[in-house]
Amino acid sequence: MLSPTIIASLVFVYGFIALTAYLSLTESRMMPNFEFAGFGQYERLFDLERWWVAAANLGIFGGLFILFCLAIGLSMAILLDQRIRHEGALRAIYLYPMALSFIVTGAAWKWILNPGLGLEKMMHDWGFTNFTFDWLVDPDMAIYTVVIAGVWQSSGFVMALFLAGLRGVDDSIIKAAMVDGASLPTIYRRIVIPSLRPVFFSVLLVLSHIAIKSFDLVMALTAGGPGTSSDVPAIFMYQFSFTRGQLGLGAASAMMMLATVLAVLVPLMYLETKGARHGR
Amino acid sequence: MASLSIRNVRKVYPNGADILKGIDLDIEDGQFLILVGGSGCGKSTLLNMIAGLETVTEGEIRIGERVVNHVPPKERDIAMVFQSYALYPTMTVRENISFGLGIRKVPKAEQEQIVNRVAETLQMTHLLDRKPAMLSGGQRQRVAMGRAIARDPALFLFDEPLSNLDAKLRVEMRAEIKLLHQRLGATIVYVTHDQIEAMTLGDRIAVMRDGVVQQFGSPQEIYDNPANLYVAGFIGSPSMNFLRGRLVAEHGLSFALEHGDRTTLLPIPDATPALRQWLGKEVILGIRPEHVTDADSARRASTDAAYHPTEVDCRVEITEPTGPDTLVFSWFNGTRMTCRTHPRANAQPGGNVKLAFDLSKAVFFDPQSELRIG
Amino acid sequence: MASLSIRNVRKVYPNGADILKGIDLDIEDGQFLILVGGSGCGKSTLLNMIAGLETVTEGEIRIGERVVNHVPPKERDIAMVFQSYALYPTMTVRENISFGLGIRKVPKAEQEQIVNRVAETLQMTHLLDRKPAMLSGGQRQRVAMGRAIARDPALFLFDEPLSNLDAKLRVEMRAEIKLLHQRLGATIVYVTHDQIEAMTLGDRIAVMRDGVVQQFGSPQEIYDNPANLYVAGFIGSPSMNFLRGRLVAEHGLSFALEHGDRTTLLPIPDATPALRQWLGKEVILGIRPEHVTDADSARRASTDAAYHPTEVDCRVEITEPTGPDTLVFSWFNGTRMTCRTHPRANAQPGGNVKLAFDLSKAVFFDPQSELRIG
Amino acid sequence: MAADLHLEGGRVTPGRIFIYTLLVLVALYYLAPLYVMLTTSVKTLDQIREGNLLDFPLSPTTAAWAKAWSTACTGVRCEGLAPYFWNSVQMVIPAVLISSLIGSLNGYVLAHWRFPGHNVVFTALMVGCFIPFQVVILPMARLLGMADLANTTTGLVLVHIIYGIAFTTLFFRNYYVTVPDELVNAARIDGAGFFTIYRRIIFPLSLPIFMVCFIWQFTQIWNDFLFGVVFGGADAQPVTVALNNLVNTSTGVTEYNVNMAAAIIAALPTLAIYLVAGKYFVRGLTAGAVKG
Amino acid sequence: APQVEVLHYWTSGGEARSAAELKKIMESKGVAWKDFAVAGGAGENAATALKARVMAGSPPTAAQIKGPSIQEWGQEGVLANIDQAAVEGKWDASVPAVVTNVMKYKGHYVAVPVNVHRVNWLWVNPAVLAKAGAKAPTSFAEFFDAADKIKKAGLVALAHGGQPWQDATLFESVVLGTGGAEFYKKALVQLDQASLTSPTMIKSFETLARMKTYIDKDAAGRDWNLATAMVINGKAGMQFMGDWAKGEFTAAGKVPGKDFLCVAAPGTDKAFTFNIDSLAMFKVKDPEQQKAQLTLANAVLSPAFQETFNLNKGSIPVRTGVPRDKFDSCAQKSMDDMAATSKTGALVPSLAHGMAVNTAKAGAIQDVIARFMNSNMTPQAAAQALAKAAKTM
Ligand SMILES: Nc1ncnc2c1ncn2[C@@H]1O[C@H](COP(=O)(O)OP(=O)(O)OP(=O)(O)O)[C@@H](O)[C@H]1O
Ligand SMILES: Nc1ncnc2c1ncn2[C@@H]1O[C@H](COP(=O)(O)OP(=O)(O)OP(=O)(O)O)[C@@H](O)[C@H]1O
Ligand SMILES: [Mg+2]
Ligand SMILES: [Mg+2]
Repeated sequence: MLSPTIIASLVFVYGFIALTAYLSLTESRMMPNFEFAGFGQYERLFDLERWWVAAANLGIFGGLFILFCLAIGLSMAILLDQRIRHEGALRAIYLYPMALSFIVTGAAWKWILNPGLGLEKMMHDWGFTNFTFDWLVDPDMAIYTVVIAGVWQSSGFVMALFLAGLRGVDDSIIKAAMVDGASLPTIYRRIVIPSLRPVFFSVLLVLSHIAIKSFDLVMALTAGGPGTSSDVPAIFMYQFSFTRGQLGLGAASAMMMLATVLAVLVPLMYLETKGARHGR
Repeated sequence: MASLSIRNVRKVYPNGADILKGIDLDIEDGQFLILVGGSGCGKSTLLNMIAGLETVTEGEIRIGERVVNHVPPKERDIAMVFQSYALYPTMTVRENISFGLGIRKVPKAEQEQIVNRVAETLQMTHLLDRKPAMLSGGQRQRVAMGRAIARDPALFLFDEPLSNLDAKLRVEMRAEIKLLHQRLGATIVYVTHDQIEAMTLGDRIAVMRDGVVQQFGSPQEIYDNPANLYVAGFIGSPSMNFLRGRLVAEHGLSFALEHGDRTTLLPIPDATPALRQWLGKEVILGIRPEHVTDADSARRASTDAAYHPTEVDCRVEITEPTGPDTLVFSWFNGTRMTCRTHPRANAQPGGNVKLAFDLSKAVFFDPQSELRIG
Repeated sequence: MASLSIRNVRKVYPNGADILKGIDLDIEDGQFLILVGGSGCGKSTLLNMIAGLETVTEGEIRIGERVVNHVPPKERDIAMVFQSYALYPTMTVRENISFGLGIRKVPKAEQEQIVNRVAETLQMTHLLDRKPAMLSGGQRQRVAMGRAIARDPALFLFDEPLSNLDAKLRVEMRAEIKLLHQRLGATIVYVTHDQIEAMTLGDRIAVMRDGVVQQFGSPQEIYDNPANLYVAGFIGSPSMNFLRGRLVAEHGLSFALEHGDRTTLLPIPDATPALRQWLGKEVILGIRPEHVTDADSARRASTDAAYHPTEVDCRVEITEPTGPDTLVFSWFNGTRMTCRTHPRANAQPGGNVKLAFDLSKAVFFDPQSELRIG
Repeated sequence: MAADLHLEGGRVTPGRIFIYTLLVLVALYYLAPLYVMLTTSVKTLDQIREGNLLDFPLSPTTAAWAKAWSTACTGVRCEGLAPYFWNSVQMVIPAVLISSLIGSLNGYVLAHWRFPGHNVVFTALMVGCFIPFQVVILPMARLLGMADLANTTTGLVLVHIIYGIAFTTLFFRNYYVTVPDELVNAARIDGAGFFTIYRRIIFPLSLPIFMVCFIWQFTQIWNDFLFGVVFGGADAQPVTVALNNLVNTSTGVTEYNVNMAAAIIAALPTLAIYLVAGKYFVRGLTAGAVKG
Repeated sequence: APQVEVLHYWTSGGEARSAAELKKIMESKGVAWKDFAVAGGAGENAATALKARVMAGSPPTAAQIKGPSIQEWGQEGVLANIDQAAVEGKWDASVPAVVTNVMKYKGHYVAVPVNVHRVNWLWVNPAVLAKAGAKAPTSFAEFFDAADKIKKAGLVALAHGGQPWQDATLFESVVLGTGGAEFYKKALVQLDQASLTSPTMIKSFETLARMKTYIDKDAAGRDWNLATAMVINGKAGMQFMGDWAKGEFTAAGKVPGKDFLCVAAPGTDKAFTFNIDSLAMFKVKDPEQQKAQLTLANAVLSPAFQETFNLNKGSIPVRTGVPRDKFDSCAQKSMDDMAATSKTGALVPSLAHGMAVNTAKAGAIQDVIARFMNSNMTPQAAAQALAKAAKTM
């Protein structure tokens, strides 16, 4: 028995993916046009420098975002796990950015990171005139400001996931390691963290989901700028599909995004299911 | 190897639960101490305190000559086997065993040698490269054991290490542990709530109840001369039978059992002077199933030609042929009795059987204090 | 109540695993069938198929007169007790017990009556308003049982219902189940991998291995006359001892055991004609621990004045005083033997003991086919 | 983990001081933007132009809040965020409830009524989580148009449900696999059918994971902009669209204090949910949602 | 009841007030107004919403669409013929042909113009210039001279916001100033390959490159009104921006001609880059709504609305016959220049505001300009890239 809602959501996902795949093979401009036209859109896409900038940015952003979220989330979880007083309050503080929409996050950080308004100006006002922090307006560094804001927003959630994972680790394993003579850092490094493997999987899933779909955040923070230096595929696709009347090209870029997802996700799922079978 | 001494140890958990109420236990170097007792009586708590995994509220724990109250676990030189195995799930069997060695900076080559030796002892050389998830319960148990014996600690702690095994494997592992103890001459503290394990493994048994040691002695001592009703009922499987009656002066001294208007007399041979003091008073008689047997076997087995056990006709409720013996559950004067008969006695549910009560092995308790008399 | 008949039942899981390879079992109305076998042999699979929780790949299952292969579980009129109790955690004990009744639209008043009756039977009236989380293991077990007996099904299925209990409670629950069976006259299929449960509870036992029934018969039959080496080794605790040797024509017929340059002869009383055929050939001798006992006890216990068991001196490795008996593990001609001696034999590890082999109860196996001879 | 790694208990050691310092510093990093938003929202425009980001408001005023809530223009209408806020509420409540409920049923099916290929379906759903929402806009619009649901709250709710199911199913499935099969089997033998088992056995067990799911879905749906703007039409626009209209001035003076107040107002419900239900979140996650 | 649903992105203060005026007029004529405002990114979100509405088969009555996009929507066959309103309102007589041409698809009116913005303005703070000892520039030479002086005075010479459309606004004024209206049309409207790679274009890029050096480093991502604010409060001297910037000045209480000056971008005083807002009318089925649609079209072009709307927005009326006395000096100059240039042919569509070429091409060109502004690209390479971008379909 297969629930109709599962079928429905599969149809609404895969049906629309199929449709997009087809549109990427047409010359659709403003509105869909169903005349088959071959792979021209892909050729055009690969010829566009902006696409490669966007793709590279996704690599940089995705990689660093996931890395920092993991590192910060895990460290915070471990620290919070040390029988901390007021843990509840701290946890709420780390978690609340998750509640904000990316639009709000982007607006707040845009202001803080703006050299003329925020942090840099503040430091100058305080007398540290040599202080510069102008990544937001530096075409080479702008994408890293997206990382900062993204990490700020999502690392608390990652912390919650890891904390939940840590709370689920079997007590007696840790006791066994203590009796075996391991120190606290060794226990975490050799025993606890390796057993969080399924949590890592869930976290990776959620984070890569956020990274690949990151649209609002970049839009609100840098709008892809300066120039197109912090462009990401989601913005690229949105603009070409809807503002620039190049729906076919947008569809082609969407297909490339999906291909990337599959390329990352399928090996991950395979490793995880295999690991689940033999590892635990 | 080292002796272990526990002096007036108390444990109050932070939430105020007063779990251990002054425990005193002493064992010598190389002895095998068993902690038994009902669920929640504080066995694991005591073990964890010895291991350094719980703080000591009051009192003193000594391993060898050293007071270890404030020594962290890793410096106590102990090895522990946990009830739930507590194998490191992400490591192979080999890594599980060598983890503690690596941390103690044992050279690689030596580690390997030790792992191989341990694996051979426990017959699991072929399992060394598997992860715990790929092992059966018994195999996991052996790995947990291997992890402990790979090191050469002053003290081994076992927390119900066999409770998750099926009966067959349990018997095998029991023998293995016993052998280990003999071979290594190790000092061992072993928690269990299985009386058979308690009886067969230990040099010394401490029977605990609600954070208090009820009796501390050798297995045979505890089996034959339980200090009180609780210990008597707890040790031995099936449990000892208890009968409430009065001591009367017939056939020397007899135990008189009244049921409705009938009275059954069970003469007591070799009554101690302490027991004689209770003449006329109510006492509780404790008698083990193997001392209530079919009359025929009793006669054959009797060593003392002079003494003839009392024989009584009882109604059989259920029989349990276990193979070598048949357990018979029957009603005797309003009390359910468990008896151990020879299969050839052929008791049938619903039928009757003539049971012989061998009171030379019986014990008596004060119904008020529940302490043993004599 | 209903009979159960399983005809050539096979189970192949969707992943291609061929788990049951043609099972044939028949029990009559009111019989108690035990399924035993090692872990993974397919016991739960078979039980689930009877319950309708797994499809039947091939063959036929009949409950009473009805073929139930395609009948959904709720229409099979069965009750099942799961190994892990499977109590509904959000419901009270009362609701747990009445859940199945409610679904079957039993009127409220009647439900209440049934719940009360069941609770009384299982002595848990005071627990009715608790949730499962507030119960001890044994109490949960009783609730699971209560849920099953509240209904009046054609068939009870038990999947290792006692495996999570400690030894003491297990003995009690065993008696409870036996009593239940006698009182209700219910047809029961009971899975276990505990041979003691198998021996003590069942009318009929099916010993399974790798999806094949090895032997199907009464407990005594299986204990005394195991069909093959596997059954012989599996049933009985501690396990039967196996010795490999040759049949020679001395003292009538004897089993000759060679070890190094020594030969020990064990004369066989009442050898069957089938066994005589094997004269001069190699066979495997199976003898249970209770038939290898200290010489003194053996003499006392012997019923047959004419037959004198062979006595042999053996070195004691470990002893396990279980109370009524002492198990002795010793080396005999290169094989480890388990023997059951009387405590007074007082065997000591490292010392020697004179063991008597009672070959009248021994069985012999073909070393190739592993089938019993005779 | 619950193991007591710190037998020293509450004693103050250099290590613990270090940990607390670190935790507090990080907390400040997390709080900084909120501080900036809050203080800015109660400053006057002049102080914002002249002053420093971290300055404390000189003469705090709630004027900006009042304006953002009830008089700011978001187009021709100058009724502030209030009407859109209620649009969002009307949208988010049914969408969260229904998508969670469906996710719960699906998770139950995937975890306990395994049909051939259930793993494939599950994987497909996971991949489905990754579909960029931009690609579904046009086809979805066409379908909603055909169903006569375009530009209605109902249509918007529907879209959120459809694209929420993948994640809710994931959460519930991972939770329900920790519920033993035997519980379901016991109920089947007791005579219960598919829905009875769900209603009487599974559903009562699901509170922790429902909390996780509610929080996640509420955040996602409340904060969504894209679906809101394209499927909301003129009448059903959620608060995020209004916020965007307010903040994204193409001409005219930017009133930062009003913008910040509006941003906080738009985020209030989710913030409240995290503060109130945050502890259930971690608890629910611990109960099984993250076990892959 | 008759009603119009209007999708637009006039959401901020002045604009919204102007749109509210239209709403009032409609309501006075018994037509309900359903407001569908979607702000953000120069109408990006509005375009998306519009497409979804068209896809769903329920387009709004009117939507804010401009320039060549009207033709693209016309090709999709979803726009309504509103010739009837044009006849009633005598549009052909009162609206310049340059404008009406854009509003027609295949010879029929499908859209109604709302206003005209002049884009090639340079906004100057005279106080800053005076302090630096410079005067308002009329040529690039003067511009750079003034800029140098301002820079020396420690202020920002050119206030700018580094967003692609602002970059393009700057660029188109530079091209217009460098090559004149004819070249502008050839290069940026007809996208003539030769012109795009010509020395004139390279020179334009060189000029642009030089301008970059007068922009402060924080310009990236800055909203245009913040740049204007810099001019207003004397932190910067000049800004290239369309006439909507005037609203910022007046809102700050500044008076044109005294506190700030509006001069044509250097070298462009004989030319006029226009940006026309318009409402395209979508096909609706209900006859009552069709009537409402026509009412809306005429209301937009009514002198009364034209006056209030443009006064508010800083732009100028799109039709003749609107009293000009309430308009300020900048607007009046704008009106004069528009009348003059429409005769000389120097009235050219703005590239940066989607009036010159279709959205795909405009987008591609904008990308090139943005890249040039934010990297060390050489003018030659930029011209080549521009030519390539112009080939986008
Ligand atoms: N951290 C704790 N805080 C408060 N009470 C505790 C704590 N840990 C255990 N207890 C309580 O202490 C008592 C003894 O627990 P312990 O684990 O020592 O029992 P045990 O004898 O090992 O029982 P079992 O045979 O069931 O393992 C129990 O009642 C338990 O509830
Ligand atoms: N759904 C399934 N698909 C494939 N193989 C299965 C499935 N369920 C069980 N098996 C396999 O079938 C075999 C028999 O399983 P079953 O649960 O019947 O064993 P069992 O005899 O009950 O063992 P135990 O005593 O450990 O409970 C095992 O090897 C198991 O791995
Ligand atoms: Mg314990
Ligand atoms: Mg099983």
